[in-house]
Amino acid sequence: MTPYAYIIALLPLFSFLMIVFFLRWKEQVSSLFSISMIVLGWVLSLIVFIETLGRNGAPYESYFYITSFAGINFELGILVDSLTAIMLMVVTTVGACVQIYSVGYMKDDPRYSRFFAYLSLFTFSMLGLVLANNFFMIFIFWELVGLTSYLLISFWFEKKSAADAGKKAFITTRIGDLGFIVGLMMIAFYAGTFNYQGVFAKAAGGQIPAGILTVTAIFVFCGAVGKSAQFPLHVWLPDAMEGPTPVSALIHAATMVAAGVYLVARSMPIFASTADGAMVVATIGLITSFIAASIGLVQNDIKRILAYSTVSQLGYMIMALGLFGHDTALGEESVGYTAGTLHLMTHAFFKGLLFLGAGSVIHAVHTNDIQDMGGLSNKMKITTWTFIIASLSIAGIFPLSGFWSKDEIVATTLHHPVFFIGTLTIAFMTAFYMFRLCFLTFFGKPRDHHRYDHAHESPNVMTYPLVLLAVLSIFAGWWALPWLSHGYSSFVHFGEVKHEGPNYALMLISTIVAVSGITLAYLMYYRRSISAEKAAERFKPIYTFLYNKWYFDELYQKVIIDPIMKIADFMWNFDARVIDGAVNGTAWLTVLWSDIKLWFDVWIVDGAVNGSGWIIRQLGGALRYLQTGSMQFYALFIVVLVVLIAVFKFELVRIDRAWPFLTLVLALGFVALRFYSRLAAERNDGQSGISQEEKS
Amino acid sequence: MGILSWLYVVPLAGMLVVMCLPKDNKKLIRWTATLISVIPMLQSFWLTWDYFFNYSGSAAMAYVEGPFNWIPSLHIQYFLGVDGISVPLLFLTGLLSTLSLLASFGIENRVKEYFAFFLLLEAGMMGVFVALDFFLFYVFWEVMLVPMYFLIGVWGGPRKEYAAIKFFLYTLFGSIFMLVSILILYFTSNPHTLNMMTLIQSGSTLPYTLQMICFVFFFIAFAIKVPVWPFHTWLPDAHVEAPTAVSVILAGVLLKMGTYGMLRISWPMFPQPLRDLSFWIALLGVIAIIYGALVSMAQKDLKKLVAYSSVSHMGFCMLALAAYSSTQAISGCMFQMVSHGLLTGALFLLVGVLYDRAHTREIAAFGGLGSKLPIYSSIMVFFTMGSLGLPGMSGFISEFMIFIGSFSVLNKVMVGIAVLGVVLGAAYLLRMVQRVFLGEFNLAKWGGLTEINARELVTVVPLMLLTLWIGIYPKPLNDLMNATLTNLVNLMAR
Amino acid sequence: MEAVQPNVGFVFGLFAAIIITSALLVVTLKNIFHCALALIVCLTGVAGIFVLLHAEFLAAVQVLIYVGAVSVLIIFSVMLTSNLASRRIVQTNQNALVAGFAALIFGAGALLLLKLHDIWPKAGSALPDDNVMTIGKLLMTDYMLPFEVVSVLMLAAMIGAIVLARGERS
Amino acid sequence: MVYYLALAALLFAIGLFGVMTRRNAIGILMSLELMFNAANINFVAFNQYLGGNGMAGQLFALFVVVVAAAEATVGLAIVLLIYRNWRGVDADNVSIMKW
Repeated sequence: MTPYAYIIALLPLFSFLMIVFFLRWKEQVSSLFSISMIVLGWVLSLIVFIETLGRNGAPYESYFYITSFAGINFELGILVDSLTAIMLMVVTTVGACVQIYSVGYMKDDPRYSRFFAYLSLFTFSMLGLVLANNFFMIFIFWELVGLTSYLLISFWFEKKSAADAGKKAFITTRIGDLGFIVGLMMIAFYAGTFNYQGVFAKAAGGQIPAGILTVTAIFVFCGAVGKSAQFPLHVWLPDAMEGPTPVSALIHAATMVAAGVYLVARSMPIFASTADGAMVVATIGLITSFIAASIGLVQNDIKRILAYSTVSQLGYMIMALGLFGHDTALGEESVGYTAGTLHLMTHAFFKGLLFLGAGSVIHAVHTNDIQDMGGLSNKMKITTWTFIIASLSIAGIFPLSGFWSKDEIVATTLHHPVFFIGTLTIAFMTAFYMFRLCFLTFFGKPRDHHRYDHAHESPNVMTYPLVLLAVLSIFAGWWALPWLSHGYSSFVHFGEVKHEGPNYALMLISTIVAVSGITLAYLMYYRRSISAEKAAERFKPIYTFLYNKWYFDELYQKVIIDPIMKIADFMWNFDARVIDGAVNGTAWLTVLWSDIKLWFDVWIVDGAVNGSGWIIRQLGGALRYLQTGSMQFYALFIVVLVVLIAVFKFELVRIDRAWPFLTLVLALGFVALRFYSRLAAERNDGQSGISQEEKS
Repeated sequence: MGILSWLYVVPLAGMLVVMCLPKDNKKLIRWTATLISVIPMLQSFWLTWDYFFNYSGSAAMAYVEGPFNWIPSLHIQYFLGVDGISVPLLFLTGLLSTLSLLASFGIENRVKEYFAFFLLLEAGMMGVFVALDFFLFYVFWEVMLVPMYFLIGVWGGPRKEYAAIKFFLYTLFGSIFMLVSILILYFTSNPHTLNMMTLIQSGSTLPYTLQMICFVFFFIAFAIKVPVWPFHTWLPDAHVEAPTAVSVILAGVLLKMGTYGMLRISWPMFPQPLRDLSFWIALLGVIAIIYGALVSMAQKDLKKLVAYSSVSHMGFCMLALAAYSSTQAISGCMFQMVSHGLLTGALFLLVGVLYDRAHTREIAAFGGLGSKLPIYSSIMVFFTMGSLGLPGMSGFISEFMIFIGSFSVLNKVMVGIAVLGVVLGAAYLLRMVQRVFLGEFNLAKWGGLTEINARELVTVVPLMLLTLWIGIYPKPLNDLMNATLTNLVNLMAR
Repeated sequence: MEAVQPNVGFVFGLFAAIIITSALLVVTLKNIFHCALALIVCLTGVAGIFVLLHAEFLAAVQVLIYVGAVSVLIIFSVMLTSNLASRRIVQTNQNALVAGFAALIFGAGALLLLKLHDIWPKAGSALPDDNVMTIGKLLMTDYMLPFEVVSVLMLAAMIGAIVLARGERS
Repeated sequence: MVYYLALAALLFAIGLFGVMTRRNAIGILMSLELMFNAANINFVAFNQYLGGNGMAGQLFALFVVVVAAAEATVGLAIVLLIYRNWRGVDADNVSIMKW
C-alpha cells in the first residue's frame, strides 16, 4: 500500500470535488460521502502505518513526476517514514472524528454541504503536506492549508468577528510564510534542490556555510512560527475560535497548527546541524508556551482557554524539538525528537477531544462563557467524563498518554535548567487552568439556570467520536512506555534504539506538579476555600495584564497595523499628489507654454497672416465683381488673356518698348472692366432675384 | 501570406466588416465582431499548439515571413516571426480579446464604433507581438494607441477625457523616446537596417555612451507601458475610467507589451548598460511591488485597487527582468506576465460584472455579498487567491520562480524586501474580500442584485481553467519558452 | 494653292464662302430657328471641305451625324424650349462688343501668324485610296482602346441625357 | 494648306464670338459645334499635308465628331433641364455662381 499512499490524500480531494460539483444540493449525501472517504483514508493510513511499522519506520520515497524547471528540480512525490505514518494516522483519525461529529453539530446550518466540502479540502491539503517529499511541495500544501483554514474560520462570514478572524489568521500565517519563502529561496540557492534528502545531505555534509545554514533554519522556522502560532505570531489562533467548533478541533488540535511542528520535525536534520538556530527554536517555544499558559489562566471563553492551551502545548513541542536539535548539533544525546513528535500525536487526540467536548457543551448551552455554565456534569455524562479524561491527560496524570509525552519533554530539558524550570511551571499552570475550566463548567452550582435547564446531552453522532478519542487519549501514549525497548522512540529514529530507561524521579516530580495544579484549582473553584475573586483583586495588574493577553493585539495594532495603514494612506496621497501632481504639473506647464505660444501666434504670427489676408480681401473686394457667374463672361476673359499671351509669346509687340502702353491698357481695361461689371451686377441683381424665386 | 499576417489582418478585415453593418442592429454587430475575433483566437491557439510541438525545441524564430523589402529606400522590411516569448502572449491576446468582446455586450451607445475600434486594437496588439522590424513594430505600437484613446475617451466613466488624454500623452511621450533610439540605431547601423534580429547582434558594438542612451530611452518607453514606478500614474486613471473590457485588455495585454519590449529589444540588444543598471531596475521593481501594494491598501474604489495591484504585480516582472542572468527569473517573468494577464483580466471582468449591477465600485458600499451571490463570490475569491499567490494557481508559480531566480543573482536583502509584497498582497486583497463579500449583508440596499449570468461565466471560466492549469502543471508553458529563454539569457548575459 | 487643282481651288473658295457666311449667320441671326438652319448649311460645307481633303469617310460621317442627327436634335430642342423661336429679340448679350473685338483679334492674329510663319507644306501626301477600309482596320487594331472608350463615353452621355431630360417623376 | 488653316481659324473665331455672345444656350451650343468643326478641319488638313501615310488625323477627327455628338446630347439635355427650371434658356440668367 505504501507506494500508493498518495491515494489517501486524493480521497478527500475527490470528495471535495464531488460535493462542489454534484452533491452540493443533497446535504446528507454530501456529508456521508465525505465521511466515507475519510474513513476509507483512515483504513488506508492504517495499512500504511502497519507497513511502516514493519519497515521499522524506514523512509520510503517515490517521485511520480520530476521536471527540471529552469534549472531546479521540482518534484511531486511522496515520502513515507515513521513521522509521515504517524501524522497520517493522526490526521485521518481526528479528521474522521471531526467530520462525524459535524453531522450533529452543523445539522441546521444553511451551508451544510459546503462545510463538508471545505473540511475535505482541508484534509486533503493537510495530508498532502504530510506526504510531501520536498520543500517546494510542502510549501504548496502549506499555503493550501492556509487558504482552507481561512475559508473555515470565516465560515460564518456574516459575523464580522469571524470574517476578521479568518483574515487575521491568513495574513498572520502569511507573515510567517514570508520567512518560509526566503528560507526556500536560500535552500534553492545554496542546496540547489528542494528534495528533503538532498537538502539534508547537503546540510549534514557541511556543504552549506554554517552561518547561512543558521539563517536558513531560522527562516524556515518562521513558517512554523506562523502556522503553529508561536510567539510572536500566536495572536491569530485564539481569534480563530470564531469558526465553528469542529473546525477549531480540526485546525487547532490535529492539523494546521501541527503542520508547523511537523515542519520543524521534518527538517530536523537542518536544525540538528546548527546549534544556534535550534536554540532560537527552543527559546521561542518556551516563551510561547509560557505566555500562552499564563493567559490561559484567566480567560473565561471556553474555546479561548483551549486555544491558549493549544498554543502552550505547541510551544512545548517546538521547545523539545529545538532542544533536540541543539543537543544533537553539539553531539549530545537527547530524547527531544521523540518527545516532540510523541506529544504532537497525543496532543492531537486529547486536544481534539477537548475541543469536541467544548463544542458539545456549547451546543447544549449556546454560550462560550464558562462563568455562565456550571453543574453540567449532571446533564451531560459522556461529555463530562471524556472531557475530564482529556484534561487529566493534558495535565499529565499517570498513566494517561499525556503523562508519557510530557514526561519525555521534561526529560529533554534536564540538562537545561531554565527550560526545566519553565517546563514545570507551565505544566503546573496547564493543570490549573484545565481544571479551573472543568470545575467551572461541569461542577458546582449552575450559575445560569435558564441555560442549565435548556442543556442536554448531545446526540450519539457527537458523543461517539468523543468516546473514541477518549480511548486514544488514554492509550496512545502507552506506545512510548519507557519500559519498551522497541517502542515509539526506536520507531521514529528508524529502528535505532535511542532509549533511556524510566526515570522514576522525574516521573514523580512531574506528577507532583500536575497534581498540585489540579489541587489548587479544586480548592479555588470547587471547594472555593480560596477565593478566586480575591486573588484576582490582589494581583489586579497582573490579572488585567493576563486577561488582556499581554496586550499583544493592541501592541500589533499600534506598532504594525496602524503605521502600515498610515503609510498606505500616505503613499496614496503621495501618489495622487506628488507623482500625479508632477505629471499634472508638467501638463499644466505645457498648457501654460502653449498659452504663451498661442498669444504669440494670435498677435504676431497670425497678425502677419491675417494682415496678408486683409490685403487679399481688399483686393478681392475689387476683383470679386469679375465673378459675374456668367460663363460666357469667363470665356471672354479667357480669350482676351489668351490673345494677350499670344501677342507676347509670338513677340508681335516688343515688350521692352511697349510696356508703358501695355500697362496703361491693362489699367484702363481693369477700370473699365470693373465699371462695366458693376453695371452688369446692378442690372443682374434684379434678375437674379427673380430667378432665385423661380427656382424655389 | 502566412499565419502571422493573418493574425492581424483578420481583425482589421473584421473592423471593415463591422463598419459596413447597419448601425441600429446592435445584436448583429456584437455577434459579428465577437465571431470574427474567434478566428484570430483559434489561430493563436493553433499557433501555440503547433509551436509547442514543432518549434519549441529551438530558439530560432518560427513561422518567419520575410524579410521582404518593403520600402527599400529606407531599408524598411516586412519581417514577421514568433518565438517562445511571443507565442504565449499571442495566445493571451487572442483569448482575452474574444472574452472582452463578449464582456462588451453591455455597451449600448455607438456600438458599431466601439466594436470596430476594439478589433483595430486587437490587430495592433497582434502586430506588436509578431513584428520583427522596428518600423512595423513602431507602427503597430502606435496603431494601438488610437483605438485605446477613443475606447477610454468615448465609452469611459465620468473623468474619461482626462484619463484618455493622460494615457495618450503618457504613452506618446514614451513612444518618442523609442523613436529616437530606433533612429539612432538606424543611422548607426551599417548598412542601415531596421531589422531587430540584426540589430540585436550589432547593438552591443556601438559606443558605450550611445548604448546607454538607447537603453535608457527604450527603457522609458517600455517602462511607461509596464508601468514601472514612477511612470505609473496613468494606469489607475485609465483603468478606472475605461469600460470593463478595455480594462481587461489594458491589464491583460497592453501592460505586457512593455515587458515584452524589454525582453525582445532592449535587454538583449544592450547587455552592457543592462549589467550596469540592473541594480537600479531591481530597485524600481521592488519599490513598485511595495508601493503598489501599499497604495492598493488605501483604495476605496474596487477597480482602483485592482489597478494598483497591477503596479505591484508588474513590479515582480521588473524585479525578474533585473535578474537577467537567471533563467528562472526570466521564466518567472514570462509566467508572471501570462498569469497577471489571466488573473487581473478576470478580476477586472468580475469588478465589471458587479459594477453593471450595482453601479458603484466603492468597497465600503458593499458587504456580505457572499450570502447573496455565492457563485460570483466564490469566483471572485478564487481569483483573489490566485492574485495573492496561492499555490495551485499561476500566480504562485511565477512569483516563486521570480524569487528563486532573483535571489540567486540580485542583492539578497532587496529580494527579501520584495517578498514582503506577498504579505501586503494578501493583506489588501483579503481586506477587500472581507469588506465586500463577508460580513453582514445589506438586504435593503442590495437585495436586487442578481447572480452572475451565463455569458459572464463564459468569460471568466476559461481564465479560471488556465490559471489552474498553469498553477498545477506549468511544465508545458515552461517547455514552450525554455529554449527561447535560455538563448535570451545567453544574449543578455553576454 | 499649287497643290490644289484649279477647279479644286474654285470649289474650295465656294465652300469656304458658304461656311464663313453661314457661320456668321449662326452667330448673328436673331431667330434661333434660323440659326439652326444656317448651322446645317455650315456643317454641310465642312463636309465638302473634308471631301476636298480626301476624307470621304469623315465627310460621310459629318453629313450623317452632324447634319442628320445633331442638327435635328438642336432643332428639336429649339422647338421644345423656344416659345421665343418666332419672336425677335436681341440674341447677343452685353459682351458683344468686347467679345467681337477679342474674336476679331483672335482671328486676325491667327491669320497673321499663318502669314508670318509660313512653314506649311504646299503638297499633300498620298493617302491610301481605300481610306475607308484603312480607317476601319485601324479602328479595330491600333485604336481599339480609344474606340472602346469613346463607345462607353457615348453610352454614358446617352444615359446621362436620358436621366437629365427625364426630370423628376412626381 | 494655309488656306484650310485660315478657314479653320476664321471659323473658330466666329464660333468663339458666338460662344461669348449668344444669349440663348442653344445658340451657345451651336457655336461650340462651329468650333469643333474648325478643329476638325485642321485635323483633316494636317492629316493630308503632314501625316504621311497615316490616318491619325482623320481618326482623331472622327473621335471628335463622336465626342461632339455626345457633348451635344448632354448639353441639350441640360438645356432642357434649365428650361424646365428657369422657364427660359437665357444663359445670362443662369448665374447662380455669381459673387
